Amino acid sequence: MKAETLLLAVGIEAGYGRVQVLWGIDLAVLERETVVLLGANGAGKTTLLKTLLGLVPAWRGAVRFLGEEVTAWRTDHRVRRGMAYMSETAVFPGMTIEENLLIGGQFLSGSALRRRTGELYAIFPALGERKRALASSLSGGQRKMLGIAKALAGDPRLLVMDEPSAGLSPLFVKEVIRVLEQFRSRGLTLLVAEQNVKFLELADRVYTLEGGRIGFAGTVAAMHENDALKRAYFGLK
Amino acid sequence: MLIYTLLAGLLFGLYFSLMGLGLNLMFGVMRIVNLAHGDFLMLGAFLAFWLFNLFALNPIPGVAVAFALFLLAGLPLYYLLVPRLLAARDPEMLSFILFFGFSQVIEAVATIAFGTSERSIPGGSMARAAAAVASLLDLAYRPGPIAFLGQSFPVAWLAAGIVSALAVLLIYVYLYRTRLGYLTRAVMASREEAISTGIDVHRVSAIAFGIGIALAAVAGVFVPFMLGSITPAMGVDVTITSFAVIVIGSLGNPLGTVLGGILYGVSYMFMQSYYSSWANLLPYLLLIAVLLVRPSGLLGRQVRRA
Amino acid sequence: MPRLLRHALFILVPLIAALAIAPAVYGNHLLLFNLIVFMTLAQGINIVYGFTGYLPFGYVGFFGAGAYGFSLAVMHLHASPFAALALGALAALLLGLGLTPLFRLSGAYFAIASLAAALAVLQIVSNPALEHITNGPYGVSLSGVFDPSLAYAVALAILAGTVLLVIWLRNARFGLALQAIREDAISAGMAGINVVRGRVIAWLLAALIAGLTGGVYAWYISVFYPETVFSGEVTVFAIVFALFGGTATILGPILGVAILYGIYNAIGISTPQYFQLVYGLLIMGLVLFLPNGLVSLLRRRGVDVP
Amino acid sequence: MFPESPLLAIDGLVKRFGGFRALDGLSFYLREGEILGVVGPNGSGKTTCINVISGLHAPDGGSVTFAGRAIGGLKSHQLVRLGINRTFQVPRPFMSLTVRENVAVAEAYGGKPQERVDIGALLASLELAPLAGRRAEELNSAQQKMLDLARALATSPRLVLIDELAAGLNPAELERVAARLKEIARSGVALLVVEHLMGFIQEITDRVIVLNAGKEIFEGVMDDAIRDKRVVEVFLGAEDEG
Amino acid sequence: MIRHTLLAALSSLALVTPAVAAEAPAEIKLGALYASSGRFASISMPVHDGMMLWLEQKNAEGGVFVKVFNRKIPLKLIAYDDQSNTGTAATLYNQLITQDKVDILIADSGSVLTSVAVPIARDNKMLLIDQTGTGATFFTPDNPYIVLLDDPVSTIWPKPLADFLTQEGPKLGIKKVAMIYATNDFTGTQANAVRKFIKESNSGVELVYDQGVPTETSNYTVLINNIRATQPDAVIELGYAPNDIAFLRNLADSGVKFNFLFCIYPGLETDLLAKNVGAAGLNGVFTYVPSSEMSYESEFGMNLPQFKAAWNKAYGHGKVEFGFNSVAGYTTGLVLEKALATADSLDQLALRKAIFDLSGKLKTIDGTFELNAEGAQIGEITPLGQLAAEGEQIKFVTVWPFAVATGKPIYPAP
Repeated sequence: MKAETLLLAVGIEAGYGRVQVLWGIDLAVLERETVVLLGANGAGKTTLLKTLLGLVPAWRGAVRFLGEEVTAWRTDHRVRRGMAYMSETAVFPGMTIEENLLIGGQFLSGSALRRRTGELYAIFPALGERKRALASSLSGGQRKMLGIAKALAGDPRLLVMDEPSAGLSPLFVKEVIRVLEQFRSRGLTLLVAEQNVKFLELADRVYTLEGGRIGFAGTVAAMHENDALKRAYFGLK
Repeated sequence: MLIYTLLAGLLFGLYFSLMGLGLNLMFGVMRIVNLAHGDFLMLGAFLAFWLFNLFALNPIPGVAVAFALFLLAGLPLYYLLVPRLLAARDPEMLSFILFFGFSQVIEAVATIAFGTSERSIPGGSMARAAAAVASLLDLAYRPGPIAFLGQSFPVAWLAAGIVSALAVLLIYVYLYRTRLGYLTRAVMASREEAISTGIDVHRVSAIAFGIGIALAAVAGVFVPFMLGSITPAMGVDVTITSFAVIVIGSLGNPLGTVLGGILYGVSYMFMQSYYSSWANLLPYLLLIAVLLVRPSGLLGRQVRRA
Repeated sequence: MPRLLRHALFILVPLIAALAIAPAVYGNHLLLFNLIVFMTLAQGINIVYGFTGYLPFGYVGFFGAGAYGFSLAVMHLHASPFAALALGALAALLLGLGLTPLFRLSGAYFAIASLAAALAVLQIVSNPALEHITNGPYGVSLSGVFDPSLAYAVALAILAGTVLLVIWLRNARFGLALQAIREDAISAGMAGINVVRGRVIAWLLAALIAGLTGGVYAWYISVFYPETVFSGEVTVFAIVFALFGGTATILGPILGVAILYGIYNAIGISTPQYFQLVYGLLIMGLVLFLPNGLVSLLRRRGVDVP
Repeated sequence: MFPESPLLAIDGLVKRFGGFRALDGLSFYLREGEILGVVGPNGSGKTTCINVISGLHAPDGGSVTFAGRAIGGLKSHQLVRLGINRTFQVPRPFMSLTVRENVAVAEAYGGKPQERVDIGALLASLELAPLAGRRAEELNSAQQKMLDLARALATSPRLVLIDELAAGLNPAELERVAARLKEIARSGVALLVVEHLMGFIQEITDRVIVLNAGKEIFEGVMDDAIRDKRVVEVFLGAEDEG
Repeated sequence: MIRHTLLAALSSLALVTPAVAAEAPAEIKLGALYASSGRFASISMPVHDGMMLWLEQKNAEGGVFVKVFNRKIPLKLIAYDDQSNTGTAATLYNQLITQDKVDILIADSGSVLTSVAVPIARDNKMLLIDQTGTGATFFTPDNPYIVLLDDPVSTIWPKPLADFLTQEGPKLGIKKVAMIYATNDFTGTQANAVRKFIKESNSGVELVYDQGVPTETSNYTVLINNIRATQPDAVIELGYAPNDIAFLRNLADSGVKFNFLFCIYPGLETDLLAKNVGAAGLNGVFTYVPSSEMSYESEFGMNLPQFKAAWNKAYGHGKVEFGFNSVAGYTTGLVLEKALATADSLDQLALRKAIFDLSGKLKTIDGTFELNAEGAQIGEITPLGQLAAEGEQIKFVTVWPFAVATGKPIYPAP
């Protein structure tokens, strides 16, 4: 079975104001695949993800999703089509757990949304127990879990995540990876931007981002052979 | 006198809440300051006036018409003005100027269309509506002031109070019990995160904008009964009062408006009773005091400081 | 030639010379006087908003304080106009000092609070309880010191001083420090700038300018009501003029007043019935299409505007 | 534990945000001309520590002593004049001012009257000279970081707190920055460097401290830190670094 | 100035040789301000339109007769809109004087918009034709450049009211009087006058409630309740039209009844008030009897029915109210017309003299025109009347002074 290309970005250039951040990025995510985008702070990970989602306009290049050119689409249209995005903040702190999920699943019909939140509460029992609690009352790790649940509430085809490990203790990083593994095994397609190399455990393929350009693209094993990891991540030595 | 003043403050305070409610919703969702708020209220008042004079439509059903019409008018208006404003460097400040200009335009157009004389709707119309409602509910009521906790108040106050309370309740239900309301609150909480989540922020904001001016129009329907008469120039005073109300409550938190309105109403009525010539000074002092002690208003959550 | 001297020579000198000659050429001296008043006030706004980022929507409070300070000194102390002017400036400075706690607020909160403060001062000044001091709502009549030609000259001197101050700010390190505060107060602290002191000084300078202008306005006009010198439109005009030209520049507010005030008067005289409409539309157009002012048009073409 | 009269001495520092103790009895010291690395997982209190020392937050407990003087609770501009400065993780230049103006205003207000800084030379040393006339908002983030550093150095500091300067730089740039920082330290300025890039830290520091949950859990050289059991435990994310 | 001197010179020649009349100007330029928007629009527009009515009528007849030139000369009105803004108004007054070089300067209505014109006119040695700016401070012995044409100066305005209360009141059982007034020049001065008149009368009448409220006050319900608590025999409410509308509506809505209630605008703007308050709400209210209701023996210009008919023909659209203010504006025209017909020169002081000469002699639709030495109006006083509603019709019954009374006061009011 040949996997379908879910997301394809070609020759992306983008930036803020007059400052260019991305310089000709090519990137593909196949169906049911987990792709990790590895790079240091400031390498342009967030900008790339935001460009893919339409939060930052692409100066040049094209983004295709599910066979359609979406470069000029608004973010909400892309999300409605099946792209979900988990930002670093991930949740609305002033709103309850349940409300966060309802917002995440805004494009589902009432019954589908109820079914979906039910499923998510089953997967995240800690959230199910405190539906009415404000997200701001959750610990950092739980908040990330809620972020994941919120992003998945709309039953997306592709989940794009910006540094799920940010601000988490190693124990919770492990937990996040475990949860993602679980969704991955159910067929979710993932694109994760990370600094934390632990996430390589999840990866089918890796891209490294260095100064707004793709440094390496390939499997984890190939990357280790290639020394790309050290170049991208450790800087010196 | 004390009890009467207190009760009057409470009842009128509810109406003040309605005055500020839409303005606060707009600020909460868009972080823009609608200095034309009072002018929308004035337009709502004129609408009620014409409905009454041309179609003999009682102000109470007029509330629904005003709400619907202004909601519909608000949507295109949003797309005309706000997205461009939000793209500027300092939208919060520039909104002051933009909507000041807009208020001038509205007042000018209203003046050309309606002239400058005071207008109002006969006070009896409200009493008749109340009598009709009372007979539906099998209550004994004959047109005239209504007795309330041993004090007698104009029936319009009660009507305005009830409509205000209903409006607040509906806004609460909208924000906390409907999907669109969740999305609206999401935008209020963080515009950035809302966009990232895939919320059509402009659609949500446009609806909030529409509701904001529709609420102003609803408050406008009661102007002839609560504020005497309607003139095209009345907007400025109303805008300033609304600001005092929502800042005292909490800027950006629509439900804080209720607290602000009642506090404003009660303190205003007390000033009127005991130091009447100073009555207009108090709101400003109250506003400044509240801002200095709790910059985010009495019900505000996060503290904003430079 | 140092920049400061160049600016003084090529901006200040021609401006003052033109306005000094103008009365001989053009008979409507009050229009010219108002032009000077608004140029001065727009520069005052420029100092607070352009250089520190705070938009005082109640700027007229200082103007009114200056006007009343002047008038009270004349009425009660029988002061000479110059002494009265100093007292007017002092009144504005004291008000400014009293309002410094408002700097704890930011954005819309500051703008609204400063507006409330100005309105509060108006309410106090115009209260009949203070009739024996301020003459309350009955207004002020200063026919004894009436001397429009001298007042015109003094207003021109105040404008010259103000423009010189802005030229200095534009070229001296203190102006740079204020802009640094506006851009990022935290970084400004890390640049060794005393943020609180910087803001307060700019605020007091702006208050002083408005106070002097208010004083000389009272002198020139000599008969006025409280609403005249506390009119919110004074603030709006000054802000709109400054924004229209472009803030944080020397030339922007001058151009803004010269052009917009010119247009306003032309409309006011030619098609007065549409004045308010055109005035409102112009303001809206400014915010939507030229939020950074005229000078941004030149800047975009790479011209460095002083 | 503390040496004789260190430049900076932190003792039992506490900083609370609501119920959360971002710093929970932190103690360490820094000598003149020393480069101290501060590492730790996200949320361990590194940036809070810098914010407290640089006067952005007032401490809730403990003491901060700089050159023998208690400085807890002083305002930023006062600390700058005493000789403390910093960079920001997300650079915060004055966006609408030019590069030169950014540095000049810091030199004018934060500098010492008796030792004027040569702004041209400073900009040149941080590779900003060709950009001197540009507005800061036109710079890319690496350049803005250098501008942040230039702004700090323009005040002739004795101590600079550096919050993630290296992130986002390419290897060649990193090497130049490392060399530049060492040079600065050699001139007698103490540097406190918070950094995620372990290689970079190892390259430039004499000594590191490791933070976890607002407390110091290790002090020593980087090579030992990597072998320390407790460090490895809290720092699992770094275990693969090899 | 040169122009005026020249005119004066010319006009003195005219006395000698009527042939010079050929050199008469093509038109007489009148400069006026009005407020089409803002706070004072509803007072200003009727006055302005009333004057316009006169002007158009005269021009239709070929102009006004000017004695100096011994012929009719068309009128040209240059009118600017100050939008109720005093700053704008000041500039525009100057514009009229210095740029348009008008022959006659007419102030906008109301004290606030008139106030800024006072020093400007004086400075430019232009006679300010003050229509309804009744502020007492305008009229000082050292300023000859102002005359008030159409309303009594505010310090004497409430005299009939005070006289009635202090002379007739005790007989009717009125002892305790409550007064509430809006704190602005117009009503504040009247309140001060009432207070002074009552105090000086030694009639046993006392003020049991005497409070000012901000002019922006739009709801009086609580105040009405407080006034009622003092159990007054008579209540005086002084405010602008919006204040009176709010007060009367609140009174009706509260179901409170005062035995004697005086308000200003039910008399001055009866139609406007009736529209807003309803005829029943005005029944029994005491008020000033304005010129628009008095049917004065008009010896010059239209009489009241004629004027009302002309008004309805010209302004039937209802955007501007017929009433006291419209009569005031028309009266401005009449006084000017008469003055031009008698003035020996178009010089400003000559014009002033001509107007002063009319004092006590000119009887118009607005009553007897009479000035004091400072140019303040003291003739066109407004008697005290009581309104009687018969269905939708509202009738005035003048009750004081007796000389002009048409009926007896009904106390307690129905």
